[in-house]
Amino acid sequence: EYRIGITQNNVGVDSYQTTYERAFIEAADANSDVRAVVLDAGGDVARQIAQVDDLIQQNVDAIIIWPTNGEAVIPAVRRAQNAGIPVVVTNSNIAEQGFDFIRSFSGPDNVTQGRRSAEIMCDKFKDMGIEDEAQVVHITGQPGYTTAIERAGGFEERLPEVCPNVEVVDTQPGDWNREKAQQVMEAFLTQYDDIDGVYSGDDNMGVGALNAARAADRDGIIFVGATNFAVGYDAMAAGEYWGSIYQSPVDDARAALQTAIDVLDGEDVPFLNYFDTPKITQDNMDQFTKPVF
Amino acid sequence: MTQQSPALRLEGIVKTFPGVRALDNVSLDVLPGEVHALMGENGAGKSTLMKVLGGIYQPDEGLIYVGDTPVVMSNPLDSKAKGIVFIHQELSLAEELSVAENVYLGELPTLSFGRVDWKTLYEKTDAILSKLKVGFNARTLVGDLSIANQQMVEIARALTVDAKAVIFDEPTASLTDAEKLVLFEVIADLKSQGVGIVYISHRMEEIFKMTDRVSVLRDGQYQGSLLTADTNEEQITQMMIGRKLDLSRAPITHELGDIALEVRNLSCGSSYQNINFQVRSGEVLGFYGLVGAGRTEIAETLFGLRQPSAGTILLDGEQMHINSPSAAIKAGISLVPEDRKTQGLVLGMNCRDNMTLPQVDDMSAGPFVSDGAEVAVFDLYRDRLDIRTPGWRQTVGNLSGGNQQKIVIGKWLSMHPKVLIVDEPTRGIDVGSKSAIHKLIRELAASGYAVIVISSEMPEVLHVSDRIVAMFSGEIIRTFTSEDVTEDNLIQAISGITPK
Amino acid sequence: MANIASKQVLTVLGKQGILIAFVLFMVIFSLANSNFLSLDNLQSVIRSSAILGVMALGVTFVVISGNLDLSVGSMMSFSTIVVLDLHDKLGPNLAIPTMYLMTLGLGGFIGYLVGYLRLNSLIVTLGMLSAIHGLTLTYSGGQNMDIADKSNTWFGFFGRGEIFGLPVPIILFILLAAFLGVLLAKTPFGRKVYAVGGNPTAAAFSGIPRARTVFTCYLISAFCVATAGLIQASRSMGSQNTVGQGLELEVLAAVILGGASLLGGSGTIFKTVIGILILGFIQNGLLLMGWPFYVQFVITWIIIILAVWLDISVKRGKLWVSN
Amino acid sequence: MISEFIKRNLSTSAIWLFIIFELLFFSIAGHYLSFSDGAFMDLNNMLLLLNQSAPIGIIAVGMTLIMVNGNIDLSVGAVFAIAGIVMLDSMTWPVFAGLGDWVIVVSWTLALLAGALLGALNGLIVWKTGVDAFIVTLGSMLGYRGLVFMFNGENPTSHLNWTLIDFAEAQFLGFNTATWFLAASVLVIWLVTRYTVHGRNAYAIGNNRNAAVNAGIRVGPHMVINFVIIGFLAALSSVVFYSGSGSVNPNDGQLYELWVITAVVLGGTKLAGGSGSVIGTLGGVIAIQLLRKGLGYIGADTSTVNLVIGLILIVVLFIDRQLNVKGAQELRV
Ligand SMILES: Nc1ncnc2c1ncn2[C@@H]1O[C@H](COP(=O)(O)OP(=O)(O)OP(=O)(O)O)[C@@H](O)[C@H]1O
Ligand SMILES: Nc1ncnc2c1ncn2[C@@H]1O[C@H](COP(=O)(O)OP(=O)(O)OP(=O)(O)O)[C@@H](O)[C@H]1O
Ligand SMILES: [Mg+2]
Ligand SMILES: [Mg+2]
Repeated sequence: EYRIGITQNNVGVDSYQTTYERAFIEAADANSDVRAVVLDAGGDVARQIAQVDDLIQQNVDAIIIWPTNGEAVIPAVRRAQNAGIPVVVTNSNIAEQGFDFIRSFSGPDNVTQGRRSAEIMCDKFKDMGIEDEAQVVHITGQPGYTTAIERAGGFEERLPEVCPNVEVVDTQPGDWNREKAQQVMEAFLTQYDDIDGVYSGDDNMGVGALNAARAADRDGIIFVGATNFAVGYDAMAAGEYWGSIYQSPVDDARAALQTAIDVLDGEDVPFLNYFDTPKITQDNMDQFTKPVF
Repeated sequence: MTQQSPALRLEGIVKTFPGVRALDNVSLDVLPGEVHALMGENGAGKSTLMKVLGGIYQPDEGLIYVGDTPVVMSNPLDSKAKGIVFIHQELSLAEELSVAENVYLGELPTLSFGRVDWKTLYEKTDAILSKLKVGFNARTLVGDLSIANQQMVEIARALTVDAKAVIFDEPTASLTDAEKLVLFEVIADLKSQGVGIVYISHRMEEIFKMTDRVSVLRDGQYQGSLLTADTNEEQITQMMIGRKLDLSRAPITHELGDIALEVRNLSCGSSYQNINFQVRSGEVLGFYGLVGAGRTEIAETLFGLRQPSAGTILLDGEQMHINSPSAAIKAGISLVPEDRKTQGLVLGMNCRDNMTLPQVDDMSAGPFVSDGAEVAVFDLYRDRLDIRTPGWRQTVGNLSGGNQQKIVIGKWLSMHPKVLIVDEPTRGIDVGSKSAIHKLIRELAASGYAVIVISSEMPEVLHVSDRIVAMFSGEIIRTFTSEDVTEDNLIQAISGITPK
Repeated sequence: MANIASKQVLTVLGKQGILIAFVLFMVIFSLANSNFLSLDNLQSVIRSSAILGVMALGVTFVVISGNLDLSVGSMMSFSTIVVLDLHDKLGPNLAIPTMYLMTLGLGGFIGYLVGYLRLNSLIVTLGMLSAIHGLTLTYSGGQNMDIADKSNTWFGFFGRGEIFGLPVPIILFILLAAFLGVLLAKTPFGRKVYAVGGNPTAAAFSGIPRARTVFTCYLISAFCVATAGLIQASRSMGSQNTVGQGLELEVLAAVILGGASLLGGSGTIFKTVIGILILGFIQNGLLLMGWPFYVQFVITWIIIILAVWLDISVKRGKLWVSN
Repeated sequence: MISEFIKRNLSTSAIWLFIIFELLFFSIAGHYLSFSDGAFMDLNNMLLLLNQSAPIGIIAVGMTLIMVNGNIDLSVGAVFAIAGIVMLDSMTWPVFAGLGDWVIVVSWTLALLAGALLGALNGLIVWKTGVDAFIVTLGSMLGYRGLVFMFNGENPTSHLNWTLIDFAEAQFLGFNTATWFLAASVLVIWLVTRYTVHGRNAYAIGNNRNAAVNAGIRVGPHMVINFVIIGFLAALSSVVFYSGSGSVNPNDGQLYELWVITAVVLGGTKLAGGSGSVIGTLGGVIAIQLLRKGLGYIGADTSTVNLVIGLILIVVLFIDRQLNVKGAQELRV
């Protein structure tokens, strides 16, 4: 029997993390060989480090960590390794200096996600024939979080490669928060008379931006997000939202647990154990079930 | 007294506050070894003048001389450094600190690295305290002391430095007779060392007992100085208020009514035990005793602020359960509390709103407070009690101490209670108003109120009461009638000397 | 005397200091950005300020009564989530009153603790900030809440509707401000709030029920929070569990900016409204100038201190404190 | 003397009772609920507890002094972040390239200096403008956070120096580095509050500011000193913590001010000022950390943790109130 401890980033802050936690507990309960200690750092690095130390102290068999900060947890992860406890990172990777101390990363490839979002947007602009003059605004996730940084980085890097004439006119954080994103978008709309596309770090913020545009009667804006939420899926079905990246927290959680079990079983686990996060747009959405969160 | 140069001289001091000319060209001098009384009605400007001396206020015009040199008192420390010690009218203590720390506040003796020299501190303080004959030591927390003892701590501060002049601003307002005697010894001692003393008080007997010279202020203006030996109460009073004062006691011309309030076997923890008394409507019942005797606690119990542990309270013969002030008010009891600043007033509010606070619910026109009704009440009691304020909009915290007290009295009189309890009603009140308040108390009784007067001033209780309850250590020792009471047997009763 | 003239200028400045500061910002921002004074933008600022503003009205009562309320942010999340959830289960007619009752229940609980049990309000409301967040998560299971059919309900009226061209949130804000402003300034209850905040002991000695007054202030605060939650929910028709997170400090900043003293006993509804508008316009103005959000932090800092400083230095008649 | 010490510091608040209760509760509940092999009251676990209490604890010690003085500091979380950035970033500055690992000393000094300066700025504003500390620091909580973001946008500032991390993880006499710093802070500030003129004057000012002014105490400089001290301690907490983690998120330290204040108040310090002790504060810090740790230990989920922590705060406050009621005959105001 394996005792596996997990310390998550900030459960309850959005549906993704909540669904992840629930899926993780379900998966652990379903597996009679596993007992899980489930902790949540509430977004606070210090608390997460304390939790890793607690897990080491409790002498669990493996630790799964969803880092609040990809660098700050490295020393704690090293302590786990020194104590002989294998560490698996989930969802959002730690920085490279820490790679020596973990067994595997299991999660989405956020840089690729950002790049894919750029491609979705560019393709749509090309369809519309505005790829040479389109202006885009960018709403990022919570400042400082690896996922936000990686997605933003991927997007901003890829967009000029595929659509060199599209201009990103402004970037503001929406903190993964729908209401905040709505406010940011309201200001964008006042400030810029011509906005052709909006890229949001996730659909939750994307829908907030959509609400703002709708309230201001600004049609024809192409909304692209990431982490397809149920609201985003619905908006897509309604033809108001163009595309996103399909990423299932259930897959994410299961993959993390499985990776940990595989490591404990001594199996050969790829170091970067990405699960697939495909593009989803109005064109192909019927191939995907509606997200549960 | 030989002719010497003054220890302290004020020349042409002017100080204005918004709407008030508190000091209008005041000049004054204090000789070394002299006790100089400063008198005047409430709001005459006495405290303000002293605060100018103490560096708390800067004068708008005028000069201060210490010895022969003109000086500027830019702050309290500055003033202290120039040899002026200031005992404030309102207590100015840090309650969570020890007595010693308070006595040497701002001047703690130090060792290296800014450490406090506790040993010296306690030794020096205990030396001072033993001079004052108080029942507590240097390590006692000030917060654990009674108001009177806290006042003694203030007084102890006067003895910490070699002062050229010491200002006492109503030091006896909350002292009992025994403590007053100690204070007078202290003052005599200072005097013999050649210190000039400014002594502010509203109590005539102290003025004549203690002081060498009297200066009078009226409405911020200097009225002149007289040698105490050459003057009398009447003359001073006339200078203060500009007219003659009738100090005779209103005789009992009215019949006493039924028993309005009766207390049976009332006890409250360790504060007081087994208290029995009755007050008839039309009667003034005085409560006299040493500080800590438990009089205030009885008043607070009657007003619903304390839960008695046993006993019954009857109003008009009916047993009452008074468990909150609003219940007491409903039942017709009013309490003028002992400490106006913390218990009586919302200092940041204006005069009118303070006065009508307990009846604000009844002052409404529809859902709103009626401005007119409130102003009417305020005007009525301002005139009746002669409250000096630029107008009802003035913030109460800006009034002089005595006028603040009058606002509190007005607040409770305007409730037209059946039973009026006044706890130290004239603390800090000038002679004119004091006699007005005493008259008022008599009149209220005559018009059918039952009045309980708690006071630590013997002349006051003797003057206003029909009967006097003497308390000692939480118990009633004896109840005197105005016929059988004398100063001597009253003092004996409250010091626990006479057996029951 | 020149001295007196300058004193008078200072007095006028002090009485209207906050207002003058407000006008100054408006001028600067409108010079800097031509869109700033557009009707659309003004409406959008007031509309987004409305939610914060409605909460600030209630908090003003609590602050004047001498207490703090740090739980309004997480309580607002609670109201929003609850009304959204109940909307689909009970329909809007029942959902709205039920949500109000539940929120008032929370406010009543806090009011009981602070008023009747006399526990320290800072810690109680801090505790409730955390506890209500937990409650919300339990209630929603941590999931976002969305109204399933957004187009077939009149629920959007409170957040998106308009009456005579005026957005409903603005109307609600104005109505509530007027009502509470009168309640505070003109009624016996208002007087008691000031008395209890100014000197609780003296208030008790005057027969004023401190506990009940404080309790009522928290109920008022909860009512305002529920209204804010309603506007929020109606506006977005869907929400996260953390929608109100962090708003407590913004609300407090606005109330303070309006000149209410944290010691209790002073402040007015009108000034709080000005405080809210200043914050709203600063945020919006800087956003329009394209400055990153964190510059706004720094500027808010400077403005809060300058505004309060101006206010009190006029009251004491000089700029600097010496000792 | 000893009994006086106990009376002053221990019996004044419910916090020590509560800590004992927590220990018993989690030990027993953990026996049935926990998946752990180790006992909760294991010595190593308790040592770890102290270590984990350090970040909040060191700041709370400073906050005690500030609150005794009658002020409050809401900007400590932001100062915490700034000091971390100064320390980690300055280690990479080319000027210090030749220093080898000695750069650690320089960086620590710079970070502590930065903290003290930010504290001084708060203190000077509070003093000179006379604006209430709550308002001043509510403002600088925002302003300083803005500075954090200005430094590196929204990106974390990171630098891993293994010598530094080894130092942070080191143990001496069984205690971790962070624990030692916590203990030292408690001791020093305790001495300051009990035995120095500055400390006693801080109490006097918090107790009755008017009295202090009337006695000629210069209130302003004392306040500034205390703000410098808390700035310094917030920075100290930061350097100790980031030495062991190596990366600052621009959002780090948010809400610390509230947890710190909670710990201080639970430890018996009056919000109104004038009374309190760092020993009580230490109790408050430990109680909160113990609660978090214990709830994790018995497997409570996120919503429960939030709910319970919030309610427990209130319960402790309630018990504390009950213990301090003088009896039914107390004046009812
Ligand atoms: N800070 C202030 N602001 C405005 N007015 C003030 C202030 N301090 C005192 N005054 C006014 O100045 C006048 C003189 O007050 P002061 O306290 O000196 O009187 P006093 O002679 O000491 O009276 P009492 O015997 O009642 O203590 C009063 O009218 C008072 O209202
Ligand atoms: N020397 C003392 N040391 C400690 N506590 C005291 C002392 N004297 C009185 N107290 C307390 O102070 C409280 C108030 O007593 P207080 O002096 O008001 O009684 P009192 O009989 O009303 O006297 P007075 O009205 O003249 O002040 C009481 O609870 C008493 O226990
Ligand atoms: Mg006076
Ligand atoms: Mg008394």
